[in-house]
Amino acid sequence: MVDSILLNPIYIIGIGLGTSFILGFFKSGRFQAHPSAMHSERIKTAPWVLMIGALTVMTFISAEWLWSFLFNGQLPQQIYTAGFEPPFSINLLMGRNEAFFTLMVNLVGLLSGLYLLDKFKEMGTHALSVYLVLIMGLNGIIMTRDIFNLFVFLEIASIATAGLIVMTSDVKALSAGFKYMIATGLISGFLLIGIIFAYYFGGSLNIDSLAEANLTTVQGGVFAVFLIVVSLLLELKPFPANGWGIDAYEASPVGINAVISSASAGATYYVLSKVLIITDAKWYAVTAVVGIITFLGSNLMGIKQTNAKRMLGYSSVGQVGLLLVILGLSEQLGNSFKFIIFGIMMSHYLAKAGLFWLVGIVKTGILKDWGILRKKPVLVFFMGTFIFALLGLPPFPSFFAKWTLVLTLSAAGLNLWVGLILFGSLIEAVYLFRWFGYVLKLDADKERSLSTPFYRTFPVWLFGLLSYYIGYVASVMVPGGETLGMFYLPLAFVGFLFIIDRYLPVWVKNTLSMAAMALYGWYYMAGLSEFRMLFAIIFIGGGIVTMIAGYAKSGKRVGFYPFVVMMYIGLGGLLLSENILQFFISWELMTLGSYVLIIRGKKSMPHALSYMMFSLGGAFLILAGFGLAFAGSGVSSISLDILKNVTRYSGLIYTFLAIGFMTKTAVIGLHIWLPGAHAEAESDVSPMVSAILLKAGMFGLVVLMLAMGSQSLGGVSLPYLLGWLGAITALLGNLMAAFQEDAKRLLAYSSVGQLGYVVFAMAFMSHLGWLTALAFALNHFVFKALLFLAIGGVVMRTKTKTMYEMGGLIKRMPLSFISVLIGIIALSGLPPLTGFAGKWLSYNAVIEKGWYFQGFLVSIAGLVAFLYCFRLIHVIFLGQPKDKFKNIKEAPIAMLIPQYILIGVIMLFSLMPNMVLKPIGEFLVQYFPDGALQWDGGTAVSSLGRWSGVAIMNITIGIFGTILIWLLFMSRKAVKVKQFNIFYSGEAPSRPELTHYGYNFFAPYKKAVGFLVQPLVTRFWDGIADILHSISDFVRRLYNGNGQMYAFQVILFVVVFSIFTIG
Amino acid sequence: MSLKDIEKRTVIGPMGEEIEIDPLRDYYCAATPDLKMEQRKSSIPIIEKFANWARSESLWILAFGTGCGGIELRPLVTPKYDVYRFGIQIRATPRQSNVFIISGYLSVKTLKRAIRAYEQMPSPKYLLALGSCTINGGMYWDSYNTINRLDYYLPVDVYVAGCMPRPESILAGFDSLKQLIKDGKGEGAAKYAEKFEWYKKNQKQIIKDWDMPDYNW
Amino acid sequence: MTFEPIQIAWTLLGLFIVFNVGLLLTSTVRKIGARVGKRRGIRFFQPHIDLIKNYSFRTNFSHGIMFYLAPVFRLTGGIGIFVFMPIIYGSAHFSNFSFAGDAILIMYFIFFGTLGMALGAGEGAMPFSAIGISRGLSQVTAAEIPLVLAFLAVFIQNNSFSITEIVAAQQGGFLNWTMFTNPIATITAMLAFLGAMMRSPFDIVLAPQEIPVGPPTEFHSSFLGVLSTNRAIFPIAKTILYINLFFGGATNWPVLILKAFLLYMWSVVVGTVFPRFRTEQSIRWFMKYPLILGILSILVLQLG
Amino acid sequence: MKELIERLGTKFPVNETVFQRDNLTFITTDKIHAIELITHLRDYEGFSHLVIITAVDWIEEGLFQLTYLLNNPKLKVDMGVRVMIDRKEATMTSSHHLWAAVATYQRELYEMFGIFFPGSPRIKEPFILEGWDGPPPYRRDFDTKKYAEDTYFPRPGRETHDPAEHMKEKMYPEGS
Repeated sequence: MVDSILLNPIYIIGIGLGTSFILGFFKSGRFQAHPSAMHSERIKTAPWVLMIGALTVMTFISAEWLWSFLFNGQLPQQIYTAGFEPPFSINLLMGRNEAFFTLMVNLVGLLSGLYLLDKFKEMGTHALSVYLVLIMGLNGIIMTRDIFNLFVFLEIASIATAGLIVMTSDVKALSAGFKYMIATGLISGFLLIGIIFAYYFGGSLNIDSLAEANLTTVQGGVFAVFLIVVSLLLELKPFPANGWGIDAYEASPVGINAVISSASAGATYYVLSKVLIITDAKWYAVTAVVGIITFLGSNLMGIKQTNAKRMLGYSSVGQVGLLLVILGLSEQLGNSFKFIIFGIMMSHYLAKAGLFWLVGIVKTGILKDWGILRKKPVLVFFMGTFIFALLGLPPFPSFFAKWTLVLTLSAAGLNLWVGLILFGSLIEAVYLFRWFGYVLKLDADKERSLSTPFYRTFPVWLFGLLSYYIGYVASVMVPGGETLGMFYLPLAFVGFLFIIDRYLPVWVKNTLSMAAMALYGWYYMAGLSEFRMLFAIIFIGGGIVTMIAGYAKSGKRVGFYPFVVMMYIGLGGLLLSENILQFFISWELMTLGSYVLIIRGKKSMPHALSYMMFSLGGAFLILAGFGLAFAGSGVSSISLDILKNVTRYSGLIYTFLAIGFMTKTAVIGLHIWLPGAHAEAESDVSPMVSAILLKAGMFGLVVLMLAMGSQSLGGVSLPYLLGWLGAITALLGNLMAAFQEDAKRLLAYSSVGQLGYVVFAMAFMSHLGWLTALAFALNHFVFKALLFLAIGGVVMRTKTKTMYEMGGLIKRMPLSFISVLIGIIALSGLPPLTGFAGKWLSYNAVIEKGWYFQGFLVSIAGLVAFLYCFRLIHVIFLGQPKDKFKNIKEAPIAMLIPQYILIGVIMLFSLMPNMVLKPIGEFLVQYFPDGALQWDGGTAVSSLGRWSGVAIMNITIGIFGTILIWLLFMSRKAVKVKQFNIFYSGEAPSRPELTHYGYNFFAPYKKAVGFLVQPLVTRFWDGIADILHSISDFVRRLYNGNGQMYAFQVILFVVVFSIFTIG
Repeated sequence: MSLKDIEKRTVIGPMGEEIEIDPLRDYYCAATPDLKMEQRKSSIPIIEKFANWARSESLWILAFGTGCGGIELRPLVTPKYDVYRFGIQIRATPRQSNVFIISGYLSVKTLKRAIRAYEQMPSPKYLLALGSCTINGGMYWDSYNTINRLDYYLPVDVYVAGCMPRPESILAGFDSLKQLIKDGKGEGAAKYAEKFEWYKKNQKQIIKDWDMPDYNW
Repeated sequence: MTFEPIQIAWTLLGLFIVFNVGLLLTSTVRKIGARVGKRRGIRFFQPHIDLIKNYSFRTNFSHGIMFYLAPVFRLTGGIGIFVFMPIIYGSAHFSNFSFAGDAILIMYFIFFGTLGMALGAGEGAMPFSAIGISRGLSQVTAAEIPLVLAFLAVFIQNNSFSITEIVAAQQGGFLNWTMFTNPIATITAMLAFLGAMMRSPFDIVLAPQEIPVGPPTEFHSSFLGVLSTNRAIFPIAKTILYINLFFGGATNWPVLILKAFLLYMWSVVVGTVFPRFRTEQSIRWFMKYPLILGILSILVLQLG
Repeated sequence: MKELIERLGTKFPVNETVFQRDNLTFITTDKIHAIELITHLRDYEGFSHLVIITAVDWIEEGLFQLTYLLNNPKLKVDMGVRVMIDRKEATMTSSHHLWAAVATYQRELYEMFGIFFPGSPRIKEPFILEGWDGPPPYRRDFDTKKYAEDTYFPRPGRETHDPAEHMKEKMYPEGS
């Protein structure tokens, strides 16, 4: 028999109690007389070793049990102490869930015990025994099947917790502990009365017997159930009656609050789930409502926090709220309930413990001082891990849990819940990412050092790595998880890059990454067809070309390459994905990678945050859309094809997905993240995020529109709306670009406008429209990468992005000038270069479709593009060279090579547009058979007109060459003059700075049409952020730190709760 | 513009390096007029003759009035005199003009600007000096700040005497200028290049704060 | 249509005619302006002489490579729109290279020269040139706004971009001209036409004396010569586009020249009557009546 | 006007009064009180506008006469405040704080007469004469004819006539 070797779970309780009893003999006072510090040190350590031993054994027992449940088919076992039947004995149950939860409690207890080594030395042996009792109590809470025993264990746990808080010997902790005692005392009171009533009406104290007694059907039984449920809910610190709990988080030492957050919350939660079986469906619903209020409220509160512990406290409470929601909806979730709980619980458990431990390592609660963590990049890595895990980003378990949650809820028709949960998650992301941004960007106090003894970092390491492993486990368990194999190898490479990241110079990593991407493209992408192949060329081909610029960097560039590769894996994954799970994981991977890339820029902290917020918001909308599609298609499949078969909610799905994708293409209204993010990024990151990443949104739209065609919402055709939106985006984006003083911001706004063209053209849903969109997209990719690289090179040399500070750089950087010149000609769509293809096609499409006014707006946008194009090249490269740039060098060769590759591409496209457009047209025919373009050799013939790129190029070159030769002949003896040899009305200029016309270049234009570019959208989003903050600020007044107030809140909660439940 | 602006200075570059700036060397072309270039003629006489005819029939005046004569030029474009019919037009930039009219007395301060403007014109260029002031100082002959003889500083092709000359005289002056050009004698610019050092010596003698390169391209 | 080498010769002949007509038109227009002021004005062949003189300067200097390329870009733009446009309707010889593109090509080719000129003026490093460019680009883009609408209206009306087809549709009596079939679009286009001709009230770009002569201030001798060559070809070429789109095209040279002259006179008449706009005033003006008319012209087509 | 002069007389030393016209009066005061007097006129008597500051070289007396011409736009009257300063030590208190234009006048006076105004902005920058290195040209001991002859390459053979004599000779030869 296998189970014979299993240790009886009662030993967990026994060892806990026994050891803490023994610990009582170690009187700390007895050893203080010893003069030898060494000696006293060793003796002080002895009780700690004893406790760790006890915890290890307890952990081992749980682990052993869990092992046999999982792999040996062990059956749950009831344990009765002292030979009595319940209610007279302590009645324990060791089942799979119990084993799991006790393992969680004991493991975090053990690791926190390790972690707290020096804290315990300070607090003395009493603390050790109290700590052990706490862990023991939590184990008891989990295992007991007896409602009275439950009360006892709860009491033990709360008193032990309060004791530990008080022992910290600081005034704040003392008051926090006291408040904690008052509140838990009150709650225990309610629980006790509830138990008495339950026993009276149900005749048993055993939970299972009570469940059979159907208490809710008995008049008084309802009251019993009410009291039990409300008190257990209160134990979980529901919003807003949780001030006492938050204070406890803030005041207790970091190891302890890791236990409170991870273990206590888990245990109490488990109890609630255990006890709820004595109730009926109504109570589940109530639990869900309390949960969602807690989730939203606590996360809202988190926004305003400046202290890490308190903020994490709110986050913990919020997470528990989410668990309550899931528990409350367990009926509707059916089979996937356990998986969801597992995922969310594990993420919360690992991440929260890990984050609390990090707080202890950093030794400050003030969020803005966290830059110091950068001294240990590994810890930053784990912090990122925990934050991503907490927020449910892949590859962490909560991602898969949330994914399943949303799909299942949608399938059950609970769309409001989906919305609220996603909204709450978004709010949570606000403060967690803000915090992470502080860590990555804010200046650290150089004086302070970061001490990281092994016993403190080990738990962090362990939990960090566990997060990944459990993520893997969850990914296997999730429906469709078997299709995730395509991510393993690439992500393994990312992991490899992380490992070598700190040791290799940048050129090795750059080469490795490029080779890996080439392999990735060759191995995975070779078989793709049509759209996917086209985007594969942009994503992977473009990615490799822009990465050549990476050779210009020196040093190690720690933390860059893993994320670049991750972003490209995400992008590639989008193309490879066949089901919505793969698609969504790819989307999130791409977002994650690009977030880290963007935040690397010098001043990009706020911009990266807003990027992340919009991306996550968009991702959540996509998730919601997928959920609806999953529900609306009628077939329980996660294949991407469900989009084609949607029967219900099709307008809503279309809207959600379209808006989600358009956060990436930065359509007007959702564009405010883009300029900052693109402009402040590093010089080789800007082309990646601008020229390549934006196309991901376009690819999303391609998938959506091909699958769903045209949909309408409320009688309005959605593509029609998109068309207007795209046109307005194009115009306003370009107008805003024309008024920028910062070169990279100008380019970023130009991207907004250019993607507006794309959205506009796609909205046509016609052959020509899509051909236009693809021509625009290809063109935008090439010239925007070219321009960002060229300007990046200039910025690298001049150390400024403000255009009017430059000037006359053509003399010093002629090669960059040529790049920019070609780039802007392609951008503005002048024949004979490739940009004209898109313009010509768009006119055809406009006339064919009859969207004259939208087409007109887009034409105007094209005219405005001239303004900023010229400004870009003039103010930087022409005009007067400045004193301080007299000896400036040409951009590094590594930056120039990709530029010239791209110029080659532009020239090739321009000479032979049919080479690219013809095949695209051919595969577009299967989707849009009507109105295809005819090709007559190199001449495109539409029903409206004709365009021969080859002929135009040749004729233009012919004329150009002839005139140039003539002029060169006529002025063959020209004297080369310098910058001040200009006619200045008989005067001579005094300084180049005063002779360069660059600032506010289009002043008259701004005077006339500037009213169009008032930052209304920015104000709108700022307004929303303000509202969130002020709500948060208002709610914060509930938490005034007054113990009586907190007790009153608890009672008020009970009263309100009673009104709503038993009325 | 003053002497201060052509002093050498040191600025800090973007990489934190120090950069020496010598405005005269760095910002101005150091070349002086090349006599060969100024006298460049087509090897085929008929073409040169044709070119001279075109030059004489297309006289573009630089719109730069010095002294009191500036206002006296205005009647030329009125219906009564209408110089346009003789191929004479007015341009606002020396780059596109080939006739410079010194219309009256020249103070030293204006002389500096006149030299700059004259040198900025492409050759062949012609200089028409108006009024007694440009010939011998006229009524300002003993002024502390006006020059006496223009031809010491710039090569004059045609003098039109008078104080001020009537528009008819100016038209007559244009006629003689045209004749000069047609005869291939409108070579003021070549003369300037030939006796460049002498001109510069005279100019520098009276312009005490010489704050420009020797030749303003 | 296929390309034959002899085509080049015919195109060059057409170019030569247009070049001379352009120069003569310039002098004629100035002469008419002078007559309004009771002067005799310049001689008819004065632009020719000026051009020869500009090419026969002896000294040149250059500010850099873009300084060379600017006039080249400019003239390429001018000649380009000429060679891509059919000149004489129904003539095999004077259809130029119109097989390569259509009206959209012409619309965009117009900017080719503008951009090049702006770049060269920028290289000249003269701040006043840059001010002129800033004004010019702002104003030209504003003037194009009604123009795009008017052109769109014509394209919609004919359901074609092909200039030849648009001209063909206007044959058979002057009542078939777009001018009569779509008067609102024609009015819009003619208002926009004013903005592109660099004449008063839209000549603040050059603003003689204020910013010496605007963008071309630094250009001289043969550089200016190339620019003046363009100044002769470009307005005529552009006028031909208008003739083709709105005024029934032309079936022979005299008709073409007459129509070009009349169109040219339109901007002259307005220019002699109205004073100069400031840049933002002209932008606002273009965004008022011409824009409303333009929208109206398309609405009429859409509803009718 | 007279009352005004009397009023001023009670507060400042007013040495000499010339009633030029109904609306133009000159008063003379000393160097020490001049700026005070002008400030008083500006702030209390409504002479809010400075018309000009000019100087006269009284070489025989060894004095410069500075005239501050003020205008009262309400009463439409002008008042010139004259200050006599020593020619050898030609320094005057600056009054650039009273009107913005004063600094420019003072620059001109420094350039042309060599009268120095300590503290006046840009006082030593050239005003009209760029690169002038001779004595201040408006001082009467500066011989402008000699200077011009030395400097400006006079054309030989130029005949000069006294206009009055010349006209008499030419027009009325019999009268001589």
